[in-house]
Amino acid sequence: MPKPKLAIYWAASCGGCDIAILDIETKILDVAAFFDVIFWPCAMDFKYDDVRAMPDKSITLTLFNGSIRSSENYEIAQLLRAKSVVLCAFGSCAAEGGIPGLANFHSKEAICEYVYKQSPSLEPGNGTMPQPEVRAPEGLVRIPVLWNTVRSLDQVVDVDYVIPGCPPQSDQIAAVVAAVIDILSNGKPLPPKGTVLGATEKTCCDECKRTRNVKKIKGFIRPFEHLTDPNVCLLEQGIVCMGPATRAGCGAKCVSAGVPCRGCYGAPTNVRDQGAKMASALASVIDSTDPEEIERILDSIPDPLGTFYRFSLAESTLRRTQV
Amino acid sequence: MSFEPKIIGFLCNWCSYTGADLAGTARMKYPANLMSIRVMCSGRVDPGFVLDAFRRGADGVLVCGCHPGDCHYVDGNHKCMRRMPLTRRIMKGMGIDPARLRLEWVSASEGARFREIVSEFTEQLRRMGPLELKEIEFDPALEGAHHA
Amino acid sequence: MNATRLASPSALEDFRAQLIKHRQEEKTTITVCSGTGCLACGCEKVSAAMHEALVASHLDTVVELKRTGCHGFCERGPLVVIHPQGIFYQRVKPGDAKLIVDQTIKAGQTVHRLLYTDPQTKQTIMHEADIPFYKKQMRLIFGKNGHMDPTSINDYIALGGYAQVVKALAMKPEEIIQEIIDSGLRGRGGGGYPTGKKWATCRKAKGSPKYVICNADEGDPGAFMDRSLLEGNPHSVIEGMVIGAYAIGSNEGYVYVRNEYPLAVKNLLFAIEAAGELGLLGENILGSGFDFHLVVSRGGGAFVCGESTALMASLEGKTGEPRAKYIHTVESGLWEKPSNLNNVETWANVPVIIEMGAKAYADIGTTNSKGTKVFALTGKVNNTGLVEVPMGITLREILYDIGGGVKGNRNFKAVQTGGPSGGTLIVETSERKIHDSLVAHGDLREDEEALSLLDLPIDFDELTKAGSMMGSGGMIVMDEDSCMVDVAKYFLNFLQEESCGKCLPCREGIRKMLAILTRITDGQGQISDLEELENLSQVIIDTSLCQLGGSAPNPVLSTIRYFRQEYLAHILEKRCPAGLCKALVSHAITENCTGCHACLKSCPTGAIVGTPKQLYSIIQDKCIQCGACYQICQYDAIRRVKRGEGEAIQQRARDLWKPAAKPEPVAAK
Amino acid sequence: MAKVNIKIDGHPIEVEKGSFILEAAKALGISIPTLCYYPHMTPYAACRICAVEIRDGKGWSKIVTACNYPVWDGMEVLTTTPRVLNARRVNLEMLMSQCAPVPVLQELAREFGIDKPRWGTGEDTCILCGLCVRICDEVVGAHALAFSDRGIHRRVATPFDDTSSDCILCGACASVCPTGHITMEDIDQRTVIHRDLTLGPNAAISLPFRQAVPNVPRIDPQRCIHFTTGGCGICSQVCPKECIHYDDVDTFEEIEAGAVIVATGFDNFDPTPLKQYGYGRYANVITAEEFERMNNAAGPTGGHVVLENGQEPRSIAIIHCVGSRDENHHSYCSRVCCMYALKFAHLVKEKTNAEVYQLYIDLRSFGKGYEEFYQRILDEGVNVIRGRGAEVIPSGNRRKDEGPLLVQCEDTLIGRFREIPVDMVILCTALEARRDAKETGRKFNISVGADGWFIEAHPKLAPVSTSTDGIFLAGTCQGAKDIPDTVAQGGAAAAQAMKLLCLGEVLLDAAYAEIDETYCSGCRLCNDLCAYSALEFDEAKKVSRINPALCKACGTCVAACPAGAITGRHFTDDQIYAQIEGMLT
Repeated sequence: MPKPKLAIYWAASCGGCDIAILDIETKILDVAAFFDVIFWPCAMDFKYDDVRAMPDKSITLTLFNGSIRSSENYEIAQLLRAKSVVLCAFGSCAAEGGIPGLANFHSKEAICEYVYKQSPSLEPGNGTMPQPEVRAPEGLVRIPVLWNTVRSLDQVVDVDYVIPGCPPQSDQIAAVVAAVIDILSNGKPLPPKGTVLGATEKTCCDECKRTRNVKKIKGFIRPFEHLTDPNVCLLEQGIVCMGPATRAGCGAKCVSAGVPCRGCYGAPTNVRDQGAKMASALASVIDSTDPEEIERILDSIPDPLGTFYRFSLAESTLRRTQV
Repeated sequence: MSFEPKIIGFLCNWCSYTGADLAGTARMKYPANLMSIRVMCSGRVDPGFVLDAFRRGADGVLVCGCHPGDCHYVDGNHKCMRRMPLTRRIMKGMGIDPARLRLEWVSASEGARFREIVSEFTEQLRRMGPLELKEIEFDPALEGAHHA
Repeated sequence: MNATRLASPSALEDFRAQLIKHRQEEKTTITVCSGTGCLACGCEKVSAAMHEALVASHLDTVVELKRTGCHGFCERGPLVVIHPQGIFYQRVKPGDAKLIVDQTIKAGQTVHRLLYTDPQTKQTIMHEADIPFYKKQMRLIFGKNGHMDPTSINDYIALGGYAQVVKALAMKPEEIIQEIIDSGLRGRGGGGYPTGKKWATCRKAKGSPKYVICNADEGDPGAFMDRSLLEGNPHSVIEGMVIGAYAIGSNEGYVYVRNEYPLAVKNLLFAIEAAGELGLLGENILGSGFDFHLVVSRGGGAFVCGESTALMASLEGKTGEPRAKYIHTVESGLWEKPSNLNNVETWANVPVIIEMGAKAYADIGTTNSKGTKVFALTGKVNNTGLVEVPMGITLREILYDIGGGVKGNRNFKAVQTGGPSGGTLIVETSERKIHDSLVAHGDLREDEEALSLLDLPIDFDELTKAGSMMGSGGMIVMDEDSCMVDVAKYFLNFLQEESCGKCLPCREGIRKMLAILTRITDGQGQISDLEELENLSQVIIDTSLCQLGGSAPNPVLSTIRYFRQEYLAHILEKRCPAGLCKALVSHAITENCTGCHACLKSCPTGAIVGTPKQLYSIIQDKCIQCGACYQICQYDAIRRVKRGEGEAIQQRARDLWKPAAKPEPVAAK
Repeated sequence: MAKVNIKIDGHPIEVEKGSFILEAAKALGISIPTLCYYPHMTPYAACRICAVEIRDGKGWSKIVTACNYPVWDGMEVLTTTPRVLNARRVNLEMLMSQCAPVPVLQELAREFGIDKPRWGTGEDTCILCGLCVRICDEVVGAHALAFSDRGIHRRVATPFDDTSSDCILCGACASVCPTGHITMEDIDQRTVIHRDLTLGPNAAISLPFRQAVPNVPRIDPQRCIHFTTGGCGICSQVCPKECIHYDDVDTFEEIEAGAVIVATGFDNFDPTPLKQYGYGRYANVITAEEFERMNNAAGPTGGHVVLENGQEPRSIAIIHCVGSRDENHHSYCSRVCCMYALKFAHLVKEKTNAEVYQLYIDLRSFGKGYEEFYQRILDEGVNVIRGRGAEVIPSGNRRKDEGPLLVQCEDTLIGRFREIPVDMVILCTALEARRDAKETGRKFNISVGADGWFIEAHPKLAPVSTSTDGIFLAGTCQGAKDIPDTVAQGGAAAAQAMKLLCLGEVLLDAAYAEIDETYCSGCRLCNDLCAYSALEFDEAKKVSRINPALCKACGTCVAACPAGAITGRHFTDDQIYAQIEGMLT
């Protein structure tokens, strides 16, 4: 019997997800033993044409990381969707746009203008802008088209499962891999479509060791502005922690290190818009009934949109800033 | 034909909704642009509702609650009073004019006031024009997708 | 030479050895007594002059100049002793400094003029110890005074100081207390309560902390031994207290000293600080683990604060009023904690006992009174000063051998001991007089023989039996010119002023007794007054709250007992035998007058009239009986006579008077 | 405590070791005179009058003071030996030589048969017993008095003979002084201070008020010496039942109840801001409550109607609607003033010969028998003037036989301005909501109206219910009303409460919020949001919970829950989103 086939792809991604896969340590050997890895551009040399040549549904499992922000990302997403039995959005970028999704606060033009013309690290005079098609002596060179709006994977193709996290925690990956091997080798039924794997139904607070009390907030600060009590909920100390509105699964690592949760595991099951929900919750516990004071306290939230939507902007209700 | 803005109104059960009811039973006329959603308290209004309304095509959102201190639920409206400014900030960040969201206190006896608020808000939105949100739903044609 | 904190007994001994070695160079030392008496005589100037003289002769580095504590012989102050020869100079004036330096220090000769001359043998005496004043004394307590600078703890240590602390700390507390009990030491403050018994009770008393207190509120008129001890040798008191505190189990002590003793306070504070620095006071004394802190508290000068409960009230910051002592202070004293209070002299006796051993100490004195007692010998005696004598010495020895006899050409009449609460003893040489007095008082039958109180052995019990008390050691000697009613009046007046006023018998009773005495000296006395005085006395003794009141009638009772006839003379004859009670005397000029008109000048009221070289006379109506003329007259021409008889005498003088050629003055009075 | 056996004058008695002779003698009925002894104070033993002779039976004897000499086993006490009697007598005579006119000494002198003290008689009255000093020091703890000087100059004085700021004017020294040497000086010349005629007690220990339940005295810590200085404590020493506990503290009782009836009553309107009536400025302008207090036979004036100078008033004006029916204060009618004002008039007529003037806007005698009462006081000759009292001014005593206050008003029936000279003015002050009504409202989640009265669920259909189930209203906390109305409402509220309790179970609204524990991680953001305390935190499971019986379904927590763990039944997110969607497509 042939081995099940595994594809791992990175779209608009930093590569952290691929490294996280390697971080499962010796279990990677189980993966190698069990699967026939047929596509993993980050790790090995594969050609898109090889994939194109495969029959549809010939790849058992595709772990797709990275958001969709270019024509190439979109094309490969479609390709892998067609060739895969199970397509899994792997990591925050694929699941909800992730850090690349923050580009949705700006237009493509503004970004290119800055990156290729205004960035202080550019050599003066070099104002070349990438062009989708360039006629070179060798012929017509085409490069992928950069999109104006960053998309999550599920916005462009049908996704079977989601493994959240930036990156997904290695122990969670190991568990998922073990489960998949178990299902495939023992012929067990797959979980329902759309299931979030490698995470729980609770929020980050569930894994947070800090003691929590009722909350009344008189003002917000950044972590470095104050020596925080290591045993008390950061939110109670005025630090915007996305933990309450973030799915659990990471083991609350950031919070135990004194850094507020940034929300990479995404919205919990029943929450439609992680940022709006966090805003609602946070505003509720502000300790004032005076409109002016409320404004003052809200003013003290550092970069509210960037904070509430750090990972989920591309997947949020409004998707992007209207420009 | 002039532009008729679509307004979603979240009205609290005890004051504003009753106020609207009063305006109705008193045969007061106000623009039909407002589509009311009854909530028990303005404190029930989630910023998500507001954003969703805009996404789905509302040109304005009106949130009405009891006057501060008169809340049927003691201080539910205070929570609303704190959430809406933050919602406006999100709107601003998302490129939507915060003026499209209004928070008003209307008591059960203020039918006339309710009528005035709705008329005035409708007129204001009419002046502002329709809210057109772009690139919410994915459309590969718009993105210039092409195969390498 | 300075030492750091001494962490063990051996460190102290090493330090002492070093000090002694350092001093064995036989360095010439001039000591100037700086006790209270000598200070009053101007010893500071003498000391300064001595320093100048030494500097002028470039001897100031070679010769040590030391200001010491009281030597006791105050009558002859300022005293200067040259060591190591031990040459004793008395009544030294600042002008004598150069002479002493030139003759004695440089040339090694004595200045005869400054040596003491025995009034009896008329011989000059060179050494202190050979002077009769010191010969009969036993200076256990005061011995070190003359050899040390009170502000130098090194001096004290070199003289063996604090060795007894070492010895005591090596003993068990119970052993120390047994030693004190065996020594027979009794409280020197006046009551004479056995010190060892007191310590034992305090040690056993429940409650903590315990306090030891030194009573230095010396208030008796004429008494200054505690003062001299604190000024001259404060370390001996501290040493005693450390030993006592250790024996009793106390870590905190107080010295309650009257603020009128600034030098005592200063030297004491200095000594406490010095002892503290050396680790002889404070935490972990000499590494023994025993802590003792000593605090000086200054009293405002109320006589009653010498009473233990009043003293403790004052220490607590309350009004200095006594309370009933039905519950003893050793059980509930300062802040209602067990408190052991002893007076300065008692504490100073403690190291002496530890040093000598109880048995050797108990060999001194009488059956029930052991050791020595310091008396402040004052009044009409030739050698006044502080004398330390063994218990059991007779009054005669004190008055004649040590005191050098009565001053001037008079006779002894009485000795008052024990301060205001004590009594006045008759010491008239005429035994007949004593006999008559005691018979009149009913103490003696006509056919019994009277003992002269001059041979009374001085100890606690004998003095009490004789109607006086040891008290804190005041001893005032009186001659024939003292009126005993007046003496009683004087003490009652003192007590009236010093009574705290809390309890009725003391406050009102003394006032009533004083009124009666005043009536008697004013010539208004009735024979029933004596009975009334005695009745009042009994009530005051019975019902007074503290011993100030309880002993207040003593001056009256003792004088009535020994000098009843003198009272009777005042009451019945309206006559004051001593001629002191102004209401009962007249002054008159007799035919002895030479017309020198010295009396005329002395008379404050212009009552004396006459022309020079003629007989003067006193206008009786104008005379206020001040006695100024009587004191100034060199020709025994002025008489004190019974009131109203003056004019008759002057009349007779006018008849008998003859101008004298060149009369010889009689001896000065 | 160990016991010892002693004999006093031959009578054996067993007493506690360490007790004093005087106590033992008292137990035997043997009288020993004392001057400076006082129970509950440390014996001072200054007067020595209590001298007795003690013997040990072996020939030893001593005179001691009975007040402070502790007994010991085998002690024989003799109180009448010649030595004792002489000591007492002499001491007494000595004392009399200073202060003879003192009754206690005169009496003792009679006992001792002293006609003429041998040292004469002094005129002082202070016997220096020190009781005043000690009571101030030991009992009161104010330390304002002390002995000054010593010996025969000793006397009792304040520090530096100055007025002492430590003196708390308790009068303990004067009360304990056996000779009357210390007197209290009355520095306030007024006989009756109307402002003090409040309901509160004036003594440190008193009943809260007549008919108080439970009817037991209590200590007012503001006035009690023990609480102000730490001293005294005499009450605890004299109470035979040991009922006095100074360390008792207020405790909070938690009572589980199925229903609550709020009957917190009203406050009286403070007429001080109505400057025109001069309350607080003119001595005899008083409030109705103060007048009522004066009327009380058990009150401070024994039921007599008097002016501040203690005299009976010749004329009284009663001004209605003070603070009521006044746009500047309370626009409502206080409903009870008219009738009590008429009652006052009746009482004044009954007790005094004063002329009474009623100044009213409208006389509302609407109850059963009320109109008849109005007719009756008209017959009694009360002057009833229709017109609001405009101003009260001093008349400047223009006529001796007239009162010193002029009440100005417009008599609207005769259409003339009038000035009525009176001695006393009674202000019928408004009933107003209690100052803490808002807080109480919050506590019970009941609505408070603009006037501060609690709002009933429905003015006609549910007059005793509130917006919160199980909370009912009774009495003036709901609005000004008279006694019959209050009793009726109280009955209704009680019935409503009973109805609830008899039912045994509570019907809940279907709309409420609930937390799905699958999703709740116990962040506790919601915990403080609920105005009804329906949200609680389960410490063990680390999840929050909603008590559906308390939840009122406002949905605030639903909107706030960042985990989406709370569902607002009937107003779920899905339902609302669907509505939005439905409306916009």
